[in-house]
Order: sequence, then C-alpha cells, then structure tokens
Amino acid sequence: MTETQNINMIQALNLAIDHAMAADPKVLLLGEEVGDREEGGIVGVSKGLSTKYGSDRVMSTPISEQAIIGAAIGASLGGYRAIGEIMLMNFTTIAMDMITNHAAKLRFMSGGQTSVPIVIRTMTGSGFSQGGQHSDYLEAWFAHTPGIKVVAPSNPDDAYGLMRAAIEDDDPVLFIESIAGYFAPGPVTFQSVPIGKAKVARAGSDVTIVAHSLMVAYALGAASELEAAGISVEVVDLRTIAPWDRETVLASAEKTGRVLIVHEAVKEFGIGAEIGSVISEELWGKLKGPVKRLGGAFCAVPFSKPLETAFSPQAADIVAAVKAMMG
Amino acid sequence: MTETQNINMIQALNLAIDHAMAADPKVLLLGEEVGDREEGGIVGVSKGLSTKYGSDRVMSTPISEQAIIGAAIGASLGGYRAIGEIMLMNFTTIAMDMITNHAAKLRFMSGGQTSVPIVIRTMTGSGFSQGGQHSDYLEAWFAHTPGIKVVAPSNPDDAYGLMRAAIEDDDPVLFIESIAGYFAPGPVTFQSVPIGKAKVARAGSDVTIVAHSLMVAYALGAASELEAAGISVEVVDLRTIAPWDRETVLASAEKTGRVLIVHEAVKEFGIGAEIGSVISEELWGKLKGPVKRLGGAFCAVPFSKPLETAFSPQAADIVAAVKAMMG
Amino acid sequence: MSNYPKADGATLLEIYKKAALIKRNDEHVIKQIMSGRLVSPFYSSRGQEIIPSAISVSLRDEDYLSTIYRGTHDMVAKGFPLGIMWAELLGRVTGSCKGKGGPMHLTHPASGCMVTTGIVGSSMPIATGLGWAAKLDGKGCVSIANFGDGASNIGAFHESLNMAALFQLPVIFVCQNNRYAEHTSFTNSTRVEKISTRAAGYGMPGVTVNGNDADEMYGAAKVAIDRARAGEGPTLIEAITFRFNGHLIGDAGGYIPKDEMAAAKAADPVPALRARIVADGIASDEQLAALEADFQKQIEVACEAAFVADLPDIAELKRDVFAHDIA
Amino acid sequence: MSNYPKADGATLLEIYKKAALIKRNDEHVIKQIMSGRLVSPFYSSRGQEIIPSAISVSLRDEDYLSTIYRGTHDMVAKGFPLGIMWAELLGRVTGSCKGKGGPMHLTHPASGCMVTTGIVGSSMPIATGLGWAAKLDGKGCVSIANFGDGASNIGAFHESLNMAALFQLPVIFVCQNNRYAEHTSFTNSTRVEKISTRAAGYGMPGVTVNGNDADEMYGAAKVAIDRARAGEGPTLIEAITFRFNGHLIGDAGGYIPKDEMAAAKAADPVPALRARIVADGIASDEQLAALEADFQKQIEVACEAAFVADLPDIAELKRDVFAHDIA
Ligand SMILES: Cc1ncc(C[n+]2csc(CCOP(=O)(O)OP(=O)(O)O)c2C)c(N)n1
Ligand SMILES: Cc1ncc(C[n+]2csc(CCOP(=O)(O)OP(=O)(O)O)c2C)c(N)n1
Ligand SMILES: [Mg+2]
Ligand SMILES: [Mg+2]
Repeated sequence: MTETQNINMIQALNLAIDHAMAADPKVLLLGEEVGDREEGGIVGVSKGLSTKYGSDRVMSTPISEQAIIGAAIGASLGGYRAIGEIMLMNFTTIAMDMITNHAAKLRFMSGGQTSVPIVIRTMTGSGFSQGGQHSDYLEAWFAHTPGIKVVAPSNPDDAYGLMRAAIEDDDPVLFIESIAGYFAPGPVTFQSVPIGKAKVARAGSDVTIVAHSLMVAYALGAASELEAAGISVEVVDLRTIAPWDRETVLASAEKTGRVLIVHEAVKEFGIGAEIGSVISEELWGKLKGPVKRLGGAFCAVPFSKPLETAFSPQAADIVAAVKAMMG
Repeated sequence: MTETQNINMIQALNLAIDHAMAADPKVLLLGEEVGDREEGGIVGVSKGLSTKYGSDRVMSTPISEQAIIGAAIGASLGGYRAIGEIMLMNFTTIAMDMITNHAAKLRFMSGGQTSVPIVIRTMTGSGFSQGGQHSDYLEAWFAHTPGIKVVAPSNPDDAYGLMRAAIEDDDPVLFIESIAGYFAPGPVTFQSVPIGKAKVARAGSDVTIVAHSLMVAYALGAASELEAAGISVEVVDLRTIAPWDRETVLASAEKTGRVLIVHEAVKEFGIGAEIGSVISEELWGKLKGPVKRLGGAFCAVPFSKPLETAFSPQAADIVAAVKAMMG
Repeated sequence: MSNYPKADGATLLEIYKKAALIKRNDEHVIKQIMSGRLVSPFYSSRGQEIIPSAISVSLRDEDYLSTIYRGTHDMVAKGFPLGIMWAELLGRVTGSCKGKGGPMHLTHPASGCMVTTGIVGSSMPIATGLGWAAKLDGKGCVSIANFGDGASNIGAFHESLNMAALFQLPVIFVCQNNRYAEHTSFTNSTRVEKISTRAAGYGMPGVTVNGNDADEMYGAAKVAIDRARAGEGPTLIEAITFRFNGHLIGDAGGYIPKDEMAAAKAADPVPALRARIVADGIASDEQLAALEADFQKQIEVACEAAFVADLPDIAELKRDVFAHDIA
Repeated sequence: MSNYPKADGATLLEIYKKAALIKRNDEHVIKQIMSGRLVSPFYSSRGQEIIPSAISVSLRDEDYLSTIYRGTHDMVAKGFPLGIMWAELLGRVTGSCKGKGGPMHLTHPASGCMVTTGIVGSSMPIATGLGWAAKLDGKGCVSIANFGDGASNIGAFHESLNMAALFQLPVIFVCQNNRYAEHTSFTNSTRVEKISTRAAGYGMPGVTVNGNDADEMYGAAKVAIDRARAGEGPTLIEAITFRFNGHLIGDAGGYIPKDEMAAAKAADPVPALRARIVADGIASDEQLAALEADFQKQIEVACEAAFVADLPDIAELKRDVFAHDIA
C-alpha cells in the first residue's frame, strides 16, 4: 500500500484508522477526546481524523463508557463498523455488560442474523505511577468470553496490521495497546496482520518464551542476554490472545521442550494458565520440564516506584526464570 | 449452635443471614427485591429479614447494580458489614467497576487503612431456559482479581457455613449460588466453614475430580457410576475458588496421579486452567497422565433445550472423560 | 394533550388490529404454558398492547426497534412474523434465531427488530447507536428504545439519553411504565413522580401520556417520530400502563394490591378501543370479529407449526459464535 | 441566593485560611514537579479552593468525604494532615497509604477522608453507602460526594442520586463544575445548561452556585448539610468554578480558549477573598501574611520530610491485599 516507514505505535494506529476510514465510509470512531477539538485523543492516536472525516463519523463523547460501547454496537447493527475507545483498560469495567453480554453474544443469540463488527481500543500498563485503577491488563476476562477476539500488538508494524484486520473483522475485537510501547519507532509495512496468527519474534532452540504486548520486548531483551550465557531462546509473540495460535505455540514448545509464559497481568488465573494447560496436555511426555509462568504480583498495581517495578515481570526476572528452567 | 436440620440451600442461606444479623447489628442486606414487601427475594433467600430487622438494615433497592455494590462498599467503610445482592451473575457486569476497581482494591490502595467486609451474593447456572444473558458462571474473572475472595457452595451445609464465614470475613467475598442446587435438602449443622478450605467429598484412589458448585453433585453421580465400572474416584469440592486450597487438591492429585477438573463456566480460560497449570507444575513427573478439563462449550448459553444441555458438562460427560483417562 | 395530532378512523383501526393480534398472541402463549405443553419463561405484555400499536402505525420497516424480554408486543406491532416468533419461543431451528436466543433475545432485522435484551436498561445504549446509524444514513429513519419503569433507574438510561440529546440522534425513548419492576412498585423505586421529568436534565423533550389511550399514545409518538425524522433530536415518552400478569408467567403477583389489579383489568385497553371503534362506526362488531377470528387462526397455525418443527442440531454450538464456524 | 445563611467574619476567615493553605500546597507540589524534583501525575485544584473550604467549615471530623484524583483541596480542607499527604504523593512508606495509593487514592479515615477514586463517577455510589452508614449511626453525620462536571454524565451519578433520594440519605453531592473534563468542554458533554437541573429527576433539591464565592458556597452547603443532618435527605450542589492548570500538570490546556483562561485567572477566588477580608476589616494584611508564612513553613516541612522518608519495602506487595498477609 504505502512504502515502509519508521514510525511509532501512535502514528501507526493513527494511519491504520485513517486508511480504514478512507477506504470504507462505514468505518466510524467514537470515544472520549477522540476529536481534534479535544486534541485527537489523550495520546493523539486519532489526531486529524475528525477534521478529515467529520464529527459525524468521529464523535468525541461525554464520559459514558456504557453508551460509548452501546453506540458502537448499535451503529454496527445498523451496518457500520465503529471503533469505540475506552481510554484505559480499567474503564472497560464500566462497559462490561455492553462488551460481554451484548457485543460478544448478539451474533450467537440472534442465530447469526446480526453481527457486531466493532473494535474496542484501549490502552494500559504499569510503570507510569498511575496506581491501582489505571494500570491493569485484563485480557483474561475477555479471552474467557466467547464471541469477542482479543489482540495486543508488541510493535508498530503489528499495531497497524492488526488494527486494519480488526476493523475488517466481522466480529468484535478488543484491541489492547501498551502505553509503554507507544513511543518506540519501528518499521511499518502497512500490511494487514491476520487475527489468530502468532509470530516467532526470535528463533531459538533451548526455551520458548510466549509473550504479548510490552512483554515481548522484555522477552527479546532477556533472550539476547541469555544468548551471551549460551542459552538459545525462542520468543513467540502471541499478537492475538483469543483465539490464540495453538499451532505456532505448540510447534515451538515441542521443538524446545521448555516453555515460559510471560504477561504483565496478574499471574493467577491469567491467560498463561490456559496456554500452559493446553501445552501440558497436548505435549504430555514431550516436555523437558514443567511449563513455567511469570506474571504480575497478586495485588493491585501499587503507586510507589519500587513496588510498581516489583509488581510486573522485568527482563531480569525473565532471565532468572529461564536460567532456573535450564537448571 | 442449633441442632442439625434437613433443609435446602435457600433455607440454609436464609438462616445464615438471619443468624448473622441477629448476632451482629452491623450486618446489613441490600439488593433488588430483598425486602418482604417484595416477597423477600426472587427465590426467597431473604424472606422475613426486613420484617425482623427493619427496612433500614434490609433495603430493597431500585435496579441499580452500581449503586447497590457502591452502597455496600460505603456502608462497610462506615463500619458495617453489608451483604449486597446481584440477582444474577451476569448482572455483575454492571457493577464490575465497583467490585474490581473498588471493593477488591481499597484495602491495598489505602495501605490497610480501610477494608471492605462485604459479601456479594449472586446466583447463576444454565438449565432453566434463561438463555445467553442469565446463565453464566464468571468466577474466573473474580479469581483473577486480587483482593476479593470467591466461594461457591455445593450443598446446604456448606452454604450456611460459608455464608457465616463470608459475613465475618474482613475482606470482600463473592458468594456464588447455583440455581439448580437451591432445592435439594440436606443436613445443615450450622457450623461456620472456613474460607480457603476444600473438602474431599468422596475418597477414591484412581482419579481425582476437582469441582465446585453444581458440578460436585454431577461428579459424585459420575463417581458412583464409575465405581460400578471398577474405577475409584476421589471428588474434591473446592468450596472456595479464590484463594483455592492447593494443599488438599495437590495431595489428592498426587495420591491418584490423575486429575479431571470440571466447571460449568466456559472451559477456555476458566479456573480449571489455573488449577491445572499449578498441578502440572507442582506434580511434574508424578502424574500418570495429563490434567484434563471439562467445562462449558465455547459459546453463549443457548436457549433451546438440546443445545443448553449440550453446553454444560453432564454426569455422562464426566464418566466418559474419566474412562478415557483410565483407558 | 389536546394539541397532539389525532388518529383518524383508519389509523385507529390499524392500531386496534395490531393490539388485537398482540393480545391474542400473548394469551395463546400463556395457554400453552398453562396447559403444560410449553415449559419456558414468558414475560407477558398483556395490558400494554396499545403502546407499540399506536407507535408502530407511524413507523416504517426500516425504522429500528430495540426492546426487552417483555417485548413480543413491540415486535408483533413492528411486524415480526408470527411463525418464526413462535418457533423461537419453542427453541426450534426454524425460529428467527434458530432457537439459540429464545424469548429474551427475539431478533428479526428484516422487520427492524434489531435487538432484544434480557439486561435491564441495555436496550437504550444500543438504540442510541442505531440512532447514530440512522442519522448517518440520512434517510430519515428513527430508532425506538423500549424499556420499563425499573430500567429508568439504571445508569445506562442516563448515559444514553444524555448522549442521544447531545448528538441530536433520532431516538425515541419509550418508557413503558407498568408500575412494577419485578416485585418492586414504581413508587418504591424512585421519589420522582414522572420519569419524563428527567428529560429536562438532558435538554430533551419529555412527556408522560396514558399509554393505554390510543389517541394520546399515537399523538405523542407521532410528534416524537416526526421530530426525529426531521433531525430535531430525541424524545423521552413515558407511557403509563399496567402489566396484567406477573413479572413472568408463574409469578402470582401477590405484591400487587388486589384492587389495583382489578381496576387495571377493568380498564383493559384492548376491548376499550374495540368498543370505541364500533361506537364511532369505524368498523362493525362483525367486521372486527372476522379480523379477530383470522388473527386467531394465524396464531394457531404459527403455534402448531412450531410444535412440529425440528430442534437445532448440537453442531449449532459451534456456529454463530464468530462469523466463521469454530472447528 | 440572598436567602442563604451568611458567613460571619470569623467563618470567612476560616474559609480563607483553608483556601490559602490549599492554594500554597498545590503550588508547592507543582513547583516540585516543574523543578524535576518530583516525577508523578498531579491533578491540580488551583482555582477550586473556595468550594471545599466553604463546605468544610460546616463539617465535623466524623462527617465522611469521598473525592477524586483532583481532590487534595477537598482533603486539606477536611483536615488531611499535610505530612502524610506529601509522603503519599511521593510514594513513601510514611505516606497515609504507605505509598501504595498515591495521588489518586489518598485516604485518611481519621479526618473523614474515606475514599479517593481515579474512576470518574465512582465517588458517588460509595458516598451513598457512607450516607447509609451515617443514617444508621443516627449521630447526624453527613456524607460529602465530590465529583466533576464530566462525571455527571456517567451512569453512577444517576444510580447514586436516585438511591440517595429514595432512601433520604444524608448525602451532599457536590459537582465541582470547572467547565472541562480532560480536554472536553462542559458544553460539549451535555445539552443541559445546569447539572443541578437533574436533581428534580430524583425528587431532590438541586442548586447551582458560584463555587468561587465564599458566601454563596458557604450558604448553599450549610443549608444542604443542615437538611441532611436533620434527616431531610440529600442535595445536589453544582458549584461553578474553573481549573487553572491543565487536566494534570504537563497538560498545556491548548483546548481552553486563551481569553476564557485569562478571565478565570483574573478572577482568582483566593486573592479575591483575601482582599475582601482585609477590606471588611476581618483581618489585617499583616495578620494574613503571618498566617500565610506559617502555612508556607508547614508545607515546606511536610515536603522536605517526605523527600527524606523511606520508600516502602517490596514485602508490601503481599500486605493489605487481604486482612492477613499473603504467604
Ligand atoms: C441489570 C439487571 N438487573 C436486574 C435484572 C433482573 N430483572 C429482570 S426484569 C426486572 C424488572 C424490570 O422492570 P421494568 O424495567 O419496569 O420492566 P418490566 O419488566 O416491568 O417490563 C429485573 C429487576 C436484569 N435482568 N438486569
Ligand atoms: C470511567 C472513567 N472514564 C474515563 C476516565 C479518564 N478521565 C480521568 S479524569 C477525566 C475527566 C473528568 O472530568 P470531570 O468529571 O469534570 O472532573 P475534573 O477532572 O474536571 O475535576 C477523564 C475522562 C476515568 N478516569 N474514568
Ligand atoms: Mg415495569
Ligand atoms: Mg471538570
């Protein structure tokens, strides 16, 4: 489409939505602050869009998360493809009924007569001293909900590609953005990235690390450090959390025989539990050791820096975990 | 306290709340229809309580789930112990912010200055032709949320005991009731049941079935059928889902070497994934086969009877799964 | 209300036809349940027939309807075919939703019946989005949001009305105030005497009318619909009515004072409109009797066809979860 | 507003003292951030000092306060000690929340500061529950719920005001209308001109006052607080004010018209009240200067003590999740 550009995730998302709105007049955007009058979004992802496509297609809303998602659902029932922004992931709690009882279920409950091709954009992540109500990764809740897909890009190229795919998808997609991952530039090829396909971000032979969103960068950092220590790590970037790519993950796990799953979300009952259970069951007798998991601490995200840093897995924790697995 | 009575779960819960309100004037109850003017709750769990303790302590509310849980939280910050009823588990989606961002986190975020000793009563379960928005088991969402405990009794005795313990607990407790489990009478000893302790509901040596709520009865039914087939099944009733009783579950799993986890909630990303992952990791090399899971189908709960029945695990499915494991 | 447009004879007859069909259809469902032939939850709308009948005569097929579990009256008035409605109520594969939705999720886009929800209040945010779609389409279509008195106390009401007013969306919010929300009387759910008072808080017109009076209901709806079609924004209509049966069939309604129920039934709006039509010479008793006999036949044909239709195949669990079947 | 009780000289002086302390404290926090000495989100309340100052002179320690991330003014006015506030803002173990809460979750029950939330609207349901507790206690205490203009459009507002009115709880809902919600202007969030208009929809009194005018704010608050103490129920007070800094320090507020900001700052309410107090001879310029110097000293002592205090130990991650430490 366009030639490769070196841009950050904010710019990549802005272009993905821009290109989608230009290509299809049915694509809409709504949420708090998304219009240019409000500076095009709290981090600027929608900058320029209301000016370009008009405030009927790009609506800055009141603080009303239930109505934001409800309006996106209704517009999609009316033949549109609405992107609804929930500023931070913790605020999806306000719209849980709309997301899980409605967006995810209307196709099934209507026997396939209606569909809800919406995208729910949201950002999250600890590390910004935002405390307990502004930092949670809650992907496990939605992955447990049949009828909605969940994606979480780790780099600008996937952010662009997954956003294009999410908008074109005929089912609701929860699109999780890492605040910490917004600013690092990377090459963007402007290709759609298929939902449901993981990516081997780094090939290796001793251990497989399964990660998504910001944790992929940490895993890659740990991998190069471990290489120096003579441990060859394969990093699988899930990209899509639900439905997750069993083939790619199982193939890598079978190849290395050792698996570490890493996510920033609280470890207990997180998505690593499902992926680990499937690996343990499918590869019974073929693993060299138990599947290991790293995740957020079992508490709310703390404000104070040392606690906040200790809350989420760091590259050093990944290195230590892998070394322990190698015994 | 009182001598053993043969009563059903509705009566057991009614007596547990009644005894707690009589013992402690700080215990309160609010929710839709809970007062006697509204017939004491949709299934009658709170019958007689507003008459006995007054409508200031037992408040029938408007349909306002956010305010119901918010009011329970506020009252508890003010020194009371409020039981807030969310009629059906799917309606917790309306109160997710109050439950997960507030009730579960205020103690931690306040550095232990405040606590939220509330109980959130809710009922659920498929099998009543209630369709996709009235039947979900969502315990996995809350188990993934640090700061709130989750219990789900399988019989009247545990219902009484866990309700007394939940009311006395200094932290928020989500209390999940199975609609299908309401009506079968059983002996109630009027003893408190400690939160966090599972129960070996049936001893066996070949396979361990881990279950909670209605699935315990199904597991016990399957166990007797399997006994006839010469397979000795141990059934562990979790009773508390978060924090779950690792010692009891791991001890049973190590003893039998084979584990089947059963829940009505959708299998994928359900609580069985966490329990299975911990068992596979902790008992590495000690199991005779992979941990298996049975759960609800990956779809909304369907209305039509044959579909609804096929959605959730039945005793026959448990029998088949265990036989396959022994195969 | 005298300044409302008056319904002419032909229109009154149309309204009566819809109301008579709804009434008989509702009674026939109840008959199947009472006879034990049908075992399913059913939320009767007996007593509320005039409201949707008087609204629908001003609607087109392309206008959108969002309603609730108690919504067969709204949908029959809008043109939902009886055959596929009955098949859905019986969970048959020939039902509008292939039996997957059931009474709480009846859907039929071709007649504009876009969504039926079982979650109190949730028809409103979605109807707001349908209004956005209608506005963008620019064809002068409108979106009708039906909900009850109890639903007017939940947060979704507030967010939806404010958003619809802010963006001047063509939405008509129809609060069918039948004086009870499950077991809770209207006066025990709020201190405000008229729900329509709340419209002023959103800068939108709000009126309270006798929903059982065809002239008043027709007039208020016509004014609101014309305003919406003309791009003049939303209206809140509170239609006072009464629910002749319990919350659902099986609920004896013991919480409703006997005289209150008796008075309501004595003022049954359907025979009242019939008498007036005959008295005004709009149609003769014989003509109406003929119509009614024909309606009865249509209903019985739809009912009997449903009873002999097939139940869905279990493979349906894997269909309509997403656009593509699950493996 | 002339029929409001007037504040006598001593009261006006008390109000000024609180406002002066709040203003200096806020400015000192900003100074630390600007100098790079403190890196943390901070939601300045400069410009809104008079509101809580004029309310708090009618409050007791035992009265409850619920506020939001932009709430240091409310809490300082209520008596939150500066030392532990600063330590919390800096994430120190000596902070009121041991550094776990931070600026968005400042809590100090001893001064009645029960909860500070980062979720828009969520102060209201909890404050409603605190009002229930106060009513049950029967000591004439009241519950103050602070929130912004943007928060008045979210569902929790609606449910809380309706419930508080229905049960006649002693809650004063204080909408601090500073004309902006993040980047969204008040007029772009709703069509209603006065949020207080909404009170009528709940059957509760509602007033709009100039929150920057000590007399008006004091009078409106006194009337509402007296009503609540007397058991006459809740009141909605909309206090018109302005936010002198961006949404949080670092936000340049480019979305605010220059002249609008200039006019607001020209009418800075704190120096205005000071001038009046001197003009009316309530206190001399010297007396006030002495007080201000003392405040400045207190603030600097609190600030410096915080900077040298310890950060929390990582073991804190396992504390305060539940009443008992996590193993
Ligand atoms: C969010 C939510 N809370 C509670 C319920 C349970 N419930 C179903 S219908 C109902 C009463 C609704 O009353 P109203 O809005 O007046 O509608 P009506 O049934 O009278 O038509 C309640 C409380 C629900 N379905 N959804
Ligand atoms: C439910 C929810 N949605 C969105 C946000 C993000 N957010 C934080 S503050 C804010 C603006 C609130 O404005 P207002 O209520 O007027 O209070 P103010 O900041 O002006 O004091 C928004 C949208 C949030 N914290 N919570
Ligand atoms: Mg009603
Ligand atoms: Mg504001």
